[in-house]
Amino acid sequence: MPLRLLRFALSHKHPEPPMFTEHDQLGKTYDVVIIGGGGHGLAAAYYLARNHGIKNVCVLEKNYLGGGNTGRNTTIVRSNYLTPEGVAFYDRSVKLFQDLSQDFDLNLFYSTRGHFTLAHTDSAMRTMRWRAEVNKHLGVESEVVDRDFIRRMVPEMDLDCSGHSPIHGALYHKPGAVARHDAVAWGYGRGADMRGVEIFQKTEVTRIDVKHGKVRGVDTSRGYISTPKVLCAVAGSTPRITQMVGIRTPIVIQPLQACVTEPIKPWLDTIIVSGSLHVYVSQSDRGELVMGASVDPYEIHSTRSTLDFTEGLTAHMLDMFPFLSNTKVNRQWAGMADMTPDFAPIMGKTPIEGFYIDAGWGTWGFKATPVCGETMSYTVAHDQDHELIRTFRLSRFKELDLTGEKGAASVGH
Amino acid sequence: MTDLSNQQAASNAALEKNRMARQDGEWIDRNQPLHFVFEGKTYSGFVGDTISSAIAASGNLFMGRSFKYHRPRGILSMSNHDINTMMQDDQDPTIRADVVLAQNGMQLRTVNTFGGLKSDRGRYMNCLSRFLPAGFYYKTFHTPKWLFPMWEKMFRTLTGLGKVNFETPRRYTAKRYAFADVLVIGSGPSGLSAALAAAKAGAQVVVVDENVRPGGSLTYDYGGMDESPALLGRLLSEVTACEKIEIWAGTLAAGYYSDNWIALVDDQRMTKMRAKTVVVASGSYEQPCVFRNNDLPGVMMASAAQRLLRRYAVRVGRNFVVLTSNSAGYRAALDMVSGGASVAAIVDMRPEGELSHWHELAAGLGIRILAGHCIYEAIPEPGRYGVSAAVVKRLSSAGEIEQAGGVTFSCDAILMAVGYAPAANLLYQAGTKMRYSHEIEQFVPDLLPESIFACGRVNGVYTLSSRLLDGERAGLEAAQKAGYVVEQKRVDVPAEPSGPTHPYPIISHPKGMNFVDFDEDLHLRDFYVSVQEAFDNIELMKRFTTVGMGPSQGKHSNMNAIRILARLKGKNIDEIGTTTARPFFHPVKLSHLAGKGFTPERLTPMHHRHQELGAVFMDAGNWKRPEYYQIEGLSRIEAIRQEVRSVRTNVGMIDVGTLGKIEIFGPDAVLFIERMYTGLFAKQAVGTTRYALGLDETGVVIDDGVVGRLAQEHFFVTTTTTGSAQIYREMNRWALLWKMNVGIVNATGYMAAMNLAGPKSRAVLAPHCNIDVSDASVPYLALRTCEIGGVSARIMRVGFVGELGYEIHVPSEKGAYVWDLLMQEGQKYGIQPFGVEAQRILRLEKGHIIVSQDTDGLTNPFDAACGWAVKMNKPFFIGQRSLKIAQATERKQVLAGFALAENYRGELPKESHLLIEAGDIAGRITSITDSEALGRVIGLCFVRPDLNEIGRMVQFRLSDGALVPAQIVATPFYDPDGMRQKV
Amino acid sequence: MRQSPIEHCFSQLPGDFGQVGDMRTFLRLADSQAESLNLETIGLADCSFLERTGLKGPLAMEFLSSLGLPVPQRPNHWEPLEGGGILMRLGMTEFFIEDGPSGGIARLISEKLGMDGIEGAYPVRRQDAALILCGTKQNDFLSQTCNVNFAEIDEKNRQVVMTNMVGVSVVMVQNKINERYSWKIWCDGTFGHYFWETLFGITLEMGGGAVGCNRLYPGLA
Amino acid sequence: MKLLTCPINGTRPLQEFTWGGEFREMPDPEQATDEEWADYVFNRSGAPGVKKEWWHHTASGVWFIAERDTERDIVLRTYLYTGKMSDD
Repeated sequence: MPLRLLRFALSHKHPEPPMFTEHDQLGKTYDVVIIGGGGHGLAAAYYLARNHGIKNVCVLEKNYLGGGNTGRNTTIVRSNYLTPEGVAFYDRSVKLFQDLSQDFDLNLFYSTRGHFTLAHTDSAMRTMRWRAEVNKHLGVESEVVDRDFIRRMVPEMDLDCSGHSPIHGALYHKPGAVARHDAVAWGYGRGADMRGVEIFQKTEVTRIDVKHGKVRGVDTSRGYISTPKVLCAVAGSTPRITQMVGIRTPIVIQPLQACVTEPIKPWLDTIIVSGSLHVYVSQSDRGELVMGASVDPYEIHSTRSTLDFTEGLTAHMLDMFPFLSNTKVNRQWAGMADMTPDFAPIMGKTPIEGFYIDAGWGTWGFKATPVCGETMSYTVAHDQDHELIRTFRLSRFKELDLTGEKGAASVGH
Repeated sequence: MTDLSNQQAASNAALEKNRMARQDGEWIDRNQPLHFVFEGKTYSGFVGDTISSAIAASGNLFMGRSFKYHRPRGILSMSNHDINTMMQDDQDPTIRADVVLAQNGMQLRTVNTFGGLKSDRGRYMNCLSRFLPAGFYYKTFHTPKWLFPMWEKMFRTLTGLGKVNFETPRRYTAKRYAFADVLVIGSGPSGLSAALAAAKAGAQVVVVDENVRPGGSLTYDYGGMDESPALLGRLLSEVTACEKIEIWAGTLAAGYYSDNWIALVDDQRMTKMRAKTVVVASGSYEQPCVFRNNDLPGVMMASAAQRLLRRYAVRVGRNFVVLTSNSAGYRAALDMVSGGASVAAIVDMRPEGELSHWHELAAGLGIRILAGHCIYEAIPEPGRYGVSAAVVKRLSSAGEIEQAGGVTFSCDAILMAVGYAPAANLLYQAGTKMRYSHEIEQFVPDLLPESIFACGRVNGVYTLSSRLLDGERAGLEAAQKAGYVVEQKRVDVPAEPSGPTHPYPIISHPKGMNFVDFDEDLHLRDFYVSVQEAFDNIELMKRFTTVGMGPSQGKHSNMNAIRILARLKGKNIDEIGTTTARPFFHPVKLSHLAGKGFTPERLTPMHHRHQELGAVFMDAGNWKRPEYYQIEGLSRIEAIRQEVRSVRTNVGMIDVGTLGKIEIFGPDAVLFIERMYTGLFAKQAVGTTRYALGLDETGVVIDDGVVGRLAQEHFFVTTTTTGSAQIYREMNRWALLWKMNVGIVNATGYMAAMNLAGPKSRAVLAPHCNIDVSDASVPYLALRTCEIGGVSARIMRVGFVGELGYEIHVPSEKGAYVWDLLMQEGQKYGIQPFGVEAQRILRLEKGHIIVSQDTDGLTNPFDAACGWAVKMNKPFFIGQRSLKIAQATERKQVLAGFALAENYRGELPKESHLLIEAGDIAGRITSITDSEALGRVIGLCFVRPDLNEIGRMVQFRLSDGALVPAQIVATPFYDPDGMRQKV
Repeated sequence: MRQSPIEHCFSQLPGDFGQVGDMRTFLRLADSQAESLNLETIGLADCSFLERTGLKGPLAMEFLSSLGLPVPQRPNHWEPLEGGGILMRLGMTEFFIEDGPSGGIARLISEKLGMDGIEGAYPVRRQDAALILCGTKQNDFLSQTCNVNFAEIDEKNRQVVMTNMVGVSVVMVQNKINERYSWKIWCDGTFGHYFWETLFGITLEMGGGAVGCNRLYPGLA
Repeated sequence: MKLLTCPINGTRPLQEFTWGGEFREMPDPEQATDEEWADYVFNRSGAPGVKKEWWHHTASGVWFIAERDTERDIVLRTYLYTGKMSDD
């Protein structure tokens, strides 16, 4: 029995302090205003205070902490991307993640499970090898494995996928992990709060005050704040905010849905992704199978659920795991994914002085939470793009210099 | 089973301790006894029994253990939220015993015990409960870091419910679509009344109910009298007489989706119902009262005991205490008495008690009634498997417990009747705005979407006569909305005098164990912890405590959680709000959602020929293509090499029918093609073909093929196999946008195609073709229409594989005929069919790219060394303007040919192996093959432009890290001047 | 020498093939009682042997009128042709013609249009798999395979439905064939194998099965 | 939105359609600056609101325009594309 629990139990009154302070009033002026109280916004606040000593910061959250995509994703953390820039960026994130529970003194249930990306065609195998080779080059553990390896690791899976699209092999990424998504936001929130950052929930930004190309402040549902710097970290709401400052981006919002089964005794200890079958699945410590697919095929700014999604997903799940026929789907939900044309984020400075963007997180935002906080806080503090994010700059589109993550898109997705 | 023993079994089952004599309206068939095993013990019941009712009939109420503390648990609702009595068998890991029908021969176990129900080793968790408050796991187990995996392993042993059996077979179900004018969800009094009203107005109505029989509360809430069954009988006979109404019992409305799509799930399958309008008459869930030990087996909702009594003739106790705040509690007490039990007390939490005639009826039976009291705690029987008494204390006028005094009533069951929460999940999913009504202490619909209607309890209407009226009103409105003319008869539904629901049925106790959420084992203190730690809005509280996240999705816990939070924050309930209700209403099997899982597959007309020839197939998009043809005694690679050899030396034939084939007609055809592709076509002569490279608007290569000109205003275009559908679709859009006078015909499925290639191909073709196929008559890159064996055909002299060859297109229905003809003729020359793999080698030897293998999602034509195919000085083509921008920037990589040393005998590098220069990534292999024709390993690679010099030495790195030297060489590798194809 | 796109689907079925026109066609099940039952409950037949063609273009309608053919005035409707054929209008400017067993109109149109078409009317050389669905359980069958509310389609209205069935794009019309209301369903022949196998499997589950063409077009061969 | 009304084929479930993205007017490639061109190629009106967008009915090959509120996910009207989009 860990000591912490003992202390908790034996104390007469519950000793835990509140995770976050509730502030009654908005301040009049802050050095930095962060829009969005999800993982990214809170992480940026945390690192601004911790790494850069900038503490006169507020985080404005329209709804509640971690209530957007932070609390809706399927919690996968990995760094087996395709481009050197992407791999380096996400690898930094994985490294930060690995120590985060200790940093926060909060158990994030960061659980290294191993991550399989299945290849059902030879062209997918080529992509997997490409990723593996780039990953290895950069010191990230990834390898192409054959059917026998997969069979040993996941003996339950039907490698022929009911005959529809037999698995040729997979990219195996040993550091692939899952973590408690809510706790990541709470940990960053608590850490930021402890360092003086003010967090306001149920506070919506209604206008951004820009004059002569410079940010001067923001109007909110609770009044005006003057500030020279605004960081926009709002994922699915990005186009609403960028519209306020007149910046056009390629971001299109498409829902990403997910669902869970009723809890069953844990048997699946790894993370399985199949691009061809549009399935990703892991099993939580509660025993729920957490499943997702690809984004919905059209733009929509809401988090409605569709039946098409569960029908398609379950059919493919049963192709892989026929024995789940009698297992039951308990709940489905959706998040709004901010998709970009090259499957990479848009980060850094913008044409508006003092307006910084952390967006284009599509379906891969959760895993980048720590590194986004770190690099965006640097970018805001120094008014200079952090070197890890230069490849993700907004101007890459007008320069026709898209990121190479799109490279894999033409093959086997 | 013989009749005699059947009778005996029936009488045995009837003799169960808590089974009563046959009664009207019961749902069991006493002529059909059954037996099943639960936790090693055999139970008897009847067809129609649920698992829980049959077990309860034996007198056993202890049926499971809780999720976290492994406390003994029993029946709670009998209405599909009894997660604590969830069971498993070897096929189904999560069986809800309260509603799943018992079947003869079932072998059931609990889901959450270690070593059986009674001797569960997990029961010691109960002693640790004070160490395990809400969110405890966030605060520990993470230091030291290296120990966490061990802790996690332990959690993963403890958690989860049933165990899935990996031998469970895949079940394919026959999903279907259905349509209705009005879908009524719920067949209680308001639902049936709505259905009748809508049908009378002319609408086609489907009524669904998750219970196996219709009737809702009329099937169990008798109040000791027979009005309910009589009313139900009347309603059902009217419904049966009405041919516009179908009742689908045993059918769950599992989820609402936009445009009135409702997932209806029954035992066999899912029906996707599209209704013009929906009447939600889904009723309500009875809610528990939170008091210490409210989770003991024997403490249950009053409605659960009534269901057991009326539907299954099971009396769950002999001596009841009824805790209530409404008349339903009195009715339940009367029902128990009419079932032969005694009621020790009715504990009424309202200061004034019950003011209606139900009070007189109960008092008249001599039942002790304590108004202004509550149950402070339930006392377990020795062994804790049941209840032995209820400790009752007085409530002050402010609703506080008066600690002094109190009465203890011994009893073997406690019924809770303290109110309801609306079963509004589907209303929420449909986008209904709900508001909290302080009059009836319940959320009620405030603003309904325009084709959704609500009636009955879910609408806050509880008085039986009003429910009928409310149903009629909703039914008429729904029919009208669905387009039926309704005579303007306004139905007035009287306002409810007061609601049955207690505003705060929560009794604190210093020793806790007063459960709010039975799925998740959350007691009152957990909510205090949550608020203290600032998880003090409903969504954060849900995530921190996990309230409502269990399998029953908060049906019995969300409302109390909201009440607790409101009180702790000093807010009213409207300010707290609710969490989002999402599908599914109850969990749905994967097999039901998946159905048959249709996966369309395309075959070329020659598919069966390939099968006969021993083809091994591969997937290409949704097509099946021969990868190669198996030859006895040869390995895969040997067989492929033989196919290659045959093309290079004799003749081979490949089925290329999967290529996209598009015909473009009309006055603007040539202009259109000029705009679609990068090359020049304006001056293309009739009867010729040209290479076609297609880009997207960003200038990235997306497709290639051949443009053939059949007539001045008639072109024939081929595309890649996987690109064809999209290219055809986009062509149509561009034609619209550009307002072009063209006719675009997708001939992909209409045309079979084969490529006859090799030095002897002409000899094979000539005898069957009605035109001269000599080089003079059909030169390289020519296109001709002709007849082959009497079949009208198009032939193109194209050189993808680098030999004399003819790509032959014929109508699909005649593809196999022409294939046979040429194969037969080819016998004389040793013809071999060849597959995709051989073609890949052949084209690579020629240095031809395959779009998407030798290009990726960012490759423009300059990167792909296809600049020669791009005419930048044309007026316009898709991607041109972007290429102009790209042209100004530095190339990051270009495609180049490479070759390994002729004597290289080491491990062959693979596609995607990296090109390493001075320790950096400087490219990668896109295609590679060990070419027999060239006697060395050749391939294409992306390479950094500064390394792209003919003759330059580079290095590829194998997976194991070894470096393989290679040289950048010119392409084509084979027959660089193309002499072999121009003969 | 024409081959039905789904000829191979019948190779395991006991019954007779025969030459109809120039296509080998499945004529009858060996078990004629079973075939009758299929016909009554839920039956599926291959009638790909019928001659068919199509055309599209801004002047396609004029062209058909000039041949004296009855041209549907509304998009997605059809008109009967002499000899049991059918002329369908697909959308605004595309037409699909299928002859009855004794037609000749499809061939005539093909010949008139030639390979390259004429001004404003271009040939669409259709090579569909053509199926007939019959029996009393048609609606049940359709509800399992297709998401269109067929109750809203009046058979007298001569509507053409273009939709998706078990994942495949189809053209459908309801028509009286040999005195019984049946659905004719066309799909791209390259999907034919999958399409037939999937639908056939469902007819089996529903207590029906294959029907030979002879039952629908008596006296074929 | 689960149903969409094709101007030719009538109201059908969404699975029968393919989304073709926002309707965009191509600027004159000769006149447009690099930046204007890149804006056309990549940028979208991403904020919620009523948008004109392309939809394609797979079974019949019909392209049409839908005006859709992307926040409420409600289609206001659908029609065939006939040319000028900017003045209606």
